[in-house]
Amino acid sequence: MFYREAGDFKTSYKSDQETFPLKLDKVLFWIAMAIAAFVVPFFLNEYWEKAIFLPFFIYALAAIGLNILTGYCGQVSLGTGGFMAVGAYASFKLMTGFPALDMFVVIMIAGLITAGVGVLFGLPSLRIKGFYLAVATLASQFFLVWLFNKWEWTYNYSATGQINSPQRDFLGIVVTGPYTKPWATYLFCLGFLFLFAWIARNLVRGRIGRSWMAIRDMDIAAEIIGVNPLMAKMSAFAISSFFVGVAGALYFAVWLGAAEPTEAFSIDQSFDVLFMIIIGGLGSILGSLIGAAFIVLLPVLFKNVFVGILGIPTDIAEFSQIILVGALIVFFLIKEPHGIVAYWRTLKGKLRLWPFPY
Amino acid sequence: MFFLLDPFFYEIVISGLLAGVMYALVALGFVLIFKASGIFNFAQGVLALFAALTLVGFQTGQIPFAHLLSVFGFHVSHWGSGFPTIIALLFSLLVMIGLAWLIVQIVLKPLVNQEGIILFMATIGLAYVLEGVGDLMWGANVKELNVGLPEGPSEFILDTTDMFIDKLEISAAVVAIILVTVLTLFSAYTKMGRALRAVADDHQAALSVGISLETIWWIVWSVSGIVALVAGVMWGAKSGVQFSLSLIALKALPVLMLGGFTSIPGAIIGGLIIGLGEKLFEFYIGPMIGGATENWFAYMLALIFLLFRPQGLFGEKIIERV
Amino acid sequence: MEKTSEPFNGYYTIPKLLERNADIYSTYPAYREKEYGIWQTWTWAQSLEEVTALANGLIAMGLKEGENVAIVGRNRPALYWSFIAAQMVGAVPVPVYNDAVGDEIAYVLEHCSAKFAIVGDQEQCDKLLEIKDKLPALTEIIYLDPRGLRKYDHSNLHAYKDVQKIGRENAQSQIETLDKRLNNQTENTTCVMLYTSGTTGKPKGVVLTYKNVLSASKAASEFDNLKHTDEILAYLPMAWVGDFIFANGQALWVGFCVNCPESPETMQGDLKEIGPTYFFSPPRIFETMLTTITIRMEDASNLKKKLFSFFMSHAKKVGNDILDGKNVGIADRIKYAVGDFLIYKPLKNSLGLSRVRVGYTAGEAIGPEIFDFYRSLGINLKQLYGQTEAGVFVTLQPDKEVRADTVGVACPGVELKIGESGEVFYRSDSSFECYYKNPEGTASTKDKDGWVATGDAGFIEEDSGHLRIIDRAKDVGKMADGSLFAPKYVENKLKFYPNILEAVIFGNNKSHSCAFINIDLAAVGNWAERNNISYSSYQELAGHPDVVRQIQDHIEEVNISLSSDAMLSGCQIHRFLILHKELDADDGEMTRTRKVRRRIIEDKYSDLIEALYSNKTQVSTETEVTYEDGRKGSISATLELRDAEVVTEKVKAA
Amino acid sequence: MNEVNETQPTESVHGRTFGAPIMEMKNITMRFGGVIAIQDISFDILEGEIRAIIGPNGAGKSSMLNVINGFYHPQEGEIWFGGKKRSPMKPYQIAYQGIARTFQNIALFKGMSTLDNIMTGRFTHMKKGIVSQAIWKGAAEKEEYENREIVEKVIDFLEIQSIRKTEVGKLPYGLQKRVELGRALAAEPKLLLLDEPMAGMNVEEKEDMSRFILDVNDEFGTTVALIEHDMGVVMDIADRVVVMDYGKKIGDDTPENILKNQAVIDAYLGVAHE
Repeated sequence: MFYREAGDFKTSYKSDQETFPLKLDKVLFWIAMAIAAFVVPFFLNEYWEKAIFLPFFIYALAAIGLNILTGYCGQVSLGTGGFMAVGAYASFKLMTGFPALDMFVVIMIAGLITAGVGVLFGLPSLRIKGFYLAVATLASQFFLVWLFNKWEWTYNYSATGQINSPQRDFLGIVVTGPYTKPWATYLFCLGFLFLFAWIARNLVRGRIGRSWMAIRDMDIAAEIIGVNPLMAKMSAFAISSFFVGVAGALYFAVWLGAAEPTEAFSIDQSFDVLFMIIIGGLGSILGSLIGAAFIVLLPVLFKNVFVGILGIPTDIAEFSQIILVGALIVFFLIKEPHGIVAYWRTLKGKLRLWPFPY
Repeated sequence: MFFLLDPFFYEIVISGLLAGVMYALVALGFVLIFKASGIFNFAQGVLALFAALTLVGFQTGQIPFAHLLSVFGFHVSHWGSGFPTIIALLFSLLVMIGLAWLIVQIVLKPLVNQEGIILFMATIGLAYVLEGVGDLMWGANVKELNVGLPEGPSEFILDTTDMFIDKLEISAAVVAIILVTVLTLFSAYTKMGRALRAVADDHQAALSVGISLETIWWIVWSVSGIVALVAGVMWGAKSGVQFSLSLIALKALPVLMLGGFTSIPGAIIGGLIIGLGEKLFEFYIGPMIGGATENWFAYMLALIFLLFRPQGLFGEKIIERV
Repeated sequence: MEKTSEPFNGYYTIPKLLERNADIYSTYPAYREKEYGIWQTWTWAQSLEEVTALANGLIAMGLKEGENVAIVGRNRPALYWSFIAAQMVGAVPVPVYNDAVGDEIAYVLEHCSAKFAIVGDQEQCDKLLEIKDKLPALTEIIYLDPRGLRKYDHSNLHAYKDVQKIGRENAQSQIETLDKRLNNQTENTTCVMLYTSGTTGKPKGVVLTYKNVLSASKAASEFDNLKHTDEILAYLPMAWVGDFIFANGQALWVGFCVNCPESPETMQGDLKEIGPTYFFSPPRIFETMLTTITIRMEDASNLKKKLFSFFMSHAKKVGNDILDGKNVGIADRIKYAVGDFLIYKPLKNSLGLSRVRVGYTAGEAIGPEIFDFYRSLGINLKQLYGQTEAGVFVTLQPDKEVRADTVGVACPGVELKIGESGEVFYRSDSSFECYYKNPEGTASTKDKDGWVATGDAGFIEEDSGHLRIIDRAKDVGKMADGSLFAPKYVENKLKFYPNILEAVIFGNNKSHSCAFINIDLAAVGNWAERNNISYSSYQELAGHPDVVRQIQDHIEEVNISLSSDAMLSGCQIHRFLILHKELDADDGEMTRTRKVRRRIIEDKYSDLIEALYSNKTQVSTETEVTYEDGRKGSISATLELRDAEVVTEKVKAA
Repeated sequence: MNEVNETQPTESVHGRTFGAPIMEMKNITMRFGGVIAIQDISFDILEGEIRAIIGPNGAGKSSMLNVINGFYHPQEGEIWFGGKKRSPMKPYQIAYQGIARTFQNIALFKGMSTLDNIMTGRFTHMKKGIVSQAIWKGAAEKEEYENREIVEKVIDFLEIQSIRKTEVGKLPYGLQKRVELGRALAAEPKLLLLDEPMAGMNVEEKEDMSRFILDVNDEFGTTVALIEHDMGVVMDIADRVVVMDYGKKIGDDTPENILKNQAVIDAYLGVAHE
């Protein structure tokens, strides 16, 4: 209905393969980005920062990471929580070990370390497939969390076993520690999300992305056209873990400020991120964002409505929330196994064809 | 071979094997459903929790959703002193069968012919729902479960061999062994059992046996509900009924990897290997690396095993057809 | 621009215009073609380079001034360049219909004794090679798409790219030759030769000079204020005069961009992508589009259907008036704006017509319903009247004076005259020079004062000055009272009703006219099915009282519309019958192209005609039919003869 | 090996010119457990020819193709490619050597568009690393568009422009086969293996496919080895035919001569008509 495509023709492969091939989409996207970057920070308070935006950005980042592995490369992973822990602990060690290091660098290195660990735990994917692999990735989840519990060096021998994020800055702006400004952490995380979403988009639209999808759709055929399964799977594990590690570092250092492995990086984290990409849409960056928004915002909404407005006791609200999330997952899987993004595509398709039905 | 002389060694072996039987029992629930419907049922652990909660509820005469009712002004908690254990067990059994029917109707039927990963995710969603419903119905507090099984160290064994073995574990093992035997026989020798196995390979073939897919699913989900009930009872008796009971599912997963998702003997042997392995590892290696290795050892063991034998314990070598 | 006495400002040939465009519009797109997934684009400067390279190649290969170059293929930039390249070297391009069969091509190529042929692909190459024995003059064939031609004998066969390569290599040494040839040309040099398909006899080669082509292009471009940023989609046959004037004449004169679709099959999609601003199409395409719209909307959800019909009926009410800038109430305007957002714009967008500034339809009469449908959406669709001999434009409809039943006012520079018999004549700078090698033909069409006979009968409306075409001049007769009898005009009016497949009107030299009707079995059958009316044959359905009533309604509506026209009022249909069989080419009643053979029908059904001119209400008849397998049989029927209400002068006045 | 070379023809019955052997199979034996799939088979494929492998179901034809492109590693025998003895390799390494193939049961990437599927065929020709791709702007983008251009020519060649952006899972069977051929062609292979390219097609689709195979051979000089059941097609397009039965080679000749070969008539044609 809104699209006016006539006359919007492509004269180069560059314009034909753009992320937003439709003019209207492109314009809307940049308007949204401009609002997010230049308007929202002025109206931000701590509640919106800590309860909504930071978790959304960070989980979206993790979801994009997992989507690269699961949605694009077809390797199901239940180890996201563990990899987030690696990112978090790596950033903690870097922050305390090299206090002068800029936070951006800290987080990127933490991502790199996680990528390494990811490759290590991804190695079995060469021999193990499907559910076996999914279960095998749980090994990383349990092992890593155990490791950060038992290996005292990782938490600098603190008595509580907790890690706390000290004050560090990014280009002179404080982004971690107790004295951060909401706009600073907001923009810091938004920047990471934007950057990494862009990188993910670049990767999946090119040669390497196609090699992942080829492995996902038909590994035998992928091999005969020259895709080395080792390289494809390991690169997916590495890049996915890199994303997840960055998300884990931000999760601990910027959002929570303190963490303890058993709670903060439990298997529930792994499941939550997996839910995000399934509900949002496998093999779609937009789907990762939608899924993250859904899983992050739904509980907030519930809490506000059930406890805040209806005055239902907290525990009952919590149980109802669990039931509702579970039921919604089942509902979406039944109604649209390809995720909310599939609804979005259908809607867009209909709008483009409007008033015609096909 | 000095450790063979260590009396603790035997104690650990036995308690490891006994724990292994319990793992096998939970794993069996997975295998049954996977074989019959190709569904990797992540809700198996929550089913056990739900079953145990229900049993306790019946035993103690709790009113379901009492807490929820209080929101609307009805302050009730118990309607009496509860049922005798055997009746409570029976009722719980019926609840599990009813639940199985609901699951098949609401969740599985609409998802027929979907990919495995989708069904897997659906069972995770199901696990959430069951967990929430269980808590809402019976409350989230830790509950004691007593079904009259003997407890405490077995004096007989303590006296004769000097080993410290809990009677509860022995009885649990005995129950588990009986159940495993029954299920194996059921699956191998009854018409229904064969139909169940057929359906995993070919839905059409199962239909030609004359049983509808729906019925088959209901039966397997009921059976695994019963298995969950037993597992829940055993586990609950040992450490109380609480949320962590649902995590026994996570214990069964490495067993499945080791034994294969479709193999009943695999589940049994795998369970024993893992039970034994993790106890020994924890006892001998654990102290050196900080302990609490049970959380991950089973997974690492299964993982390393699979690297060398991707088809699992009893699987056949996979030849890829092009 | 500097004012000169000379009408074309010094750019009196197409090659000169190309040089001008390459100079002033150098970086603007000149040609686009959808190929390899994207719209490959050539600017005017690049186009000049390509054309020059080809021209040099042609010179090097021995093409001389005044020789003819046949061009066969679908619309592609490279083929449009070959027109200009041929003109550059002083040769005459002769485009040939690419779907023509061997014999037709053979005739044209033989008649114009083409020396070179530039073809699109293997298919056309094969056609030419097959008939090469009959074409002694043809020496070289140049092909564009090399696919499948690798193994052909290449002694007289050349790849387009290779010719350009030769041209580039020889560019330096041939500068003078090329310059000389360019400067030898005047505005009276032949620009192009277009063969008219001709309903009778062999095709005639219409010779158009630069003056003809450019004055037509200039006049029409100024008439509609075309700009160099306009876009057209070139998808109609290159051998057709319209495509030549639009994509060669006007494109060069104005400097707008010519877009070529990927293939005929993808034309609709390509149209949507390009969204041309200047669009031409015969009525057939508009009809097909409308049918597609209707069919697609049939499957839409109820809400959409309701919205669609609600706003379409509003558009029907006020759309045309808004487009014509007439007074429309504010409420209606708001409602139209809402409809525009919800329906009209999206609809136009998905048809690819949302950017059309000027749209034309011509070639045959367009159904008023169809015409109004597009206009009510806000598309500035207009009609023009023209022919090859006129360099297309005879009359055009000016903006805001658009009606379905006229063809507009004389194109600037064109004089009009109505002959005694009612035939339309015109005279202008753009009228053709002559028919190639056919002086008698030329003389019979164009008199010594330059008046060209169109062969069509028509009249100029007194109040508006618009021309209205009635019929082919030879088909127009007189009623007994001397008023005009235009059977085809009336028949076409009837045939716009979907229920009516064919109509034959009689009345020449009679006091009043009568009609035979053939119902459209598909449309009426569909109606019958919806209304649970069962029937076993055409005959039975045709005789159904409801069907007869519907047809009568249609005829009476036509009568009303005819009565509003003083000249045609006499043609109103007084009596009619629905034929008991479909007119059929197998029975000789129609030509293979489904044109009614009036004479044969008059003989064969004389009994029915007689009955129509009597007072009978029924008539029994028996007719011989030929079955598909060639067997003959006969069907007998009793037909109902109906009187239709006729509007007399008096009623009209009231 | 000399036997083969002595009888090596230089021109085909269809007027094609042959070069040196591009691939030579020497005494290949392949066993699965106790089952012998291929027994001591030798044949060669000459540069520029269209070579057909025929035989009844279960004759070992597909196994042969799998040996050629590295899915199976024969227990005995040597494989020579491009004049060199080939050491055991993974299939993806063989792809880099210039062998591409299609499958009997279409093996397309169902979740991807026609364009993306054929783009994957360019995999071996694209070199840019992960970092360069992550940045996209510059090198990776340029490489992408250069390869897109080649892929578009393949699309044009196979006349599948209209389905360029359609998800292949939604395409009809015949078109999927064509897309799969496109994917193999995009690799610009030296040797193209086709496993029953016309299986399940109607007459018209078969004609189209035959034309494409001939055009590929003609336009790009690609050597083609194909398995096909339809003898009519084989007669029309193949230069030489290997006939297999129960893992053994029972004939190797021009199509005309093969039809006259008694062993072939007994084993293959007899069986096929039952």
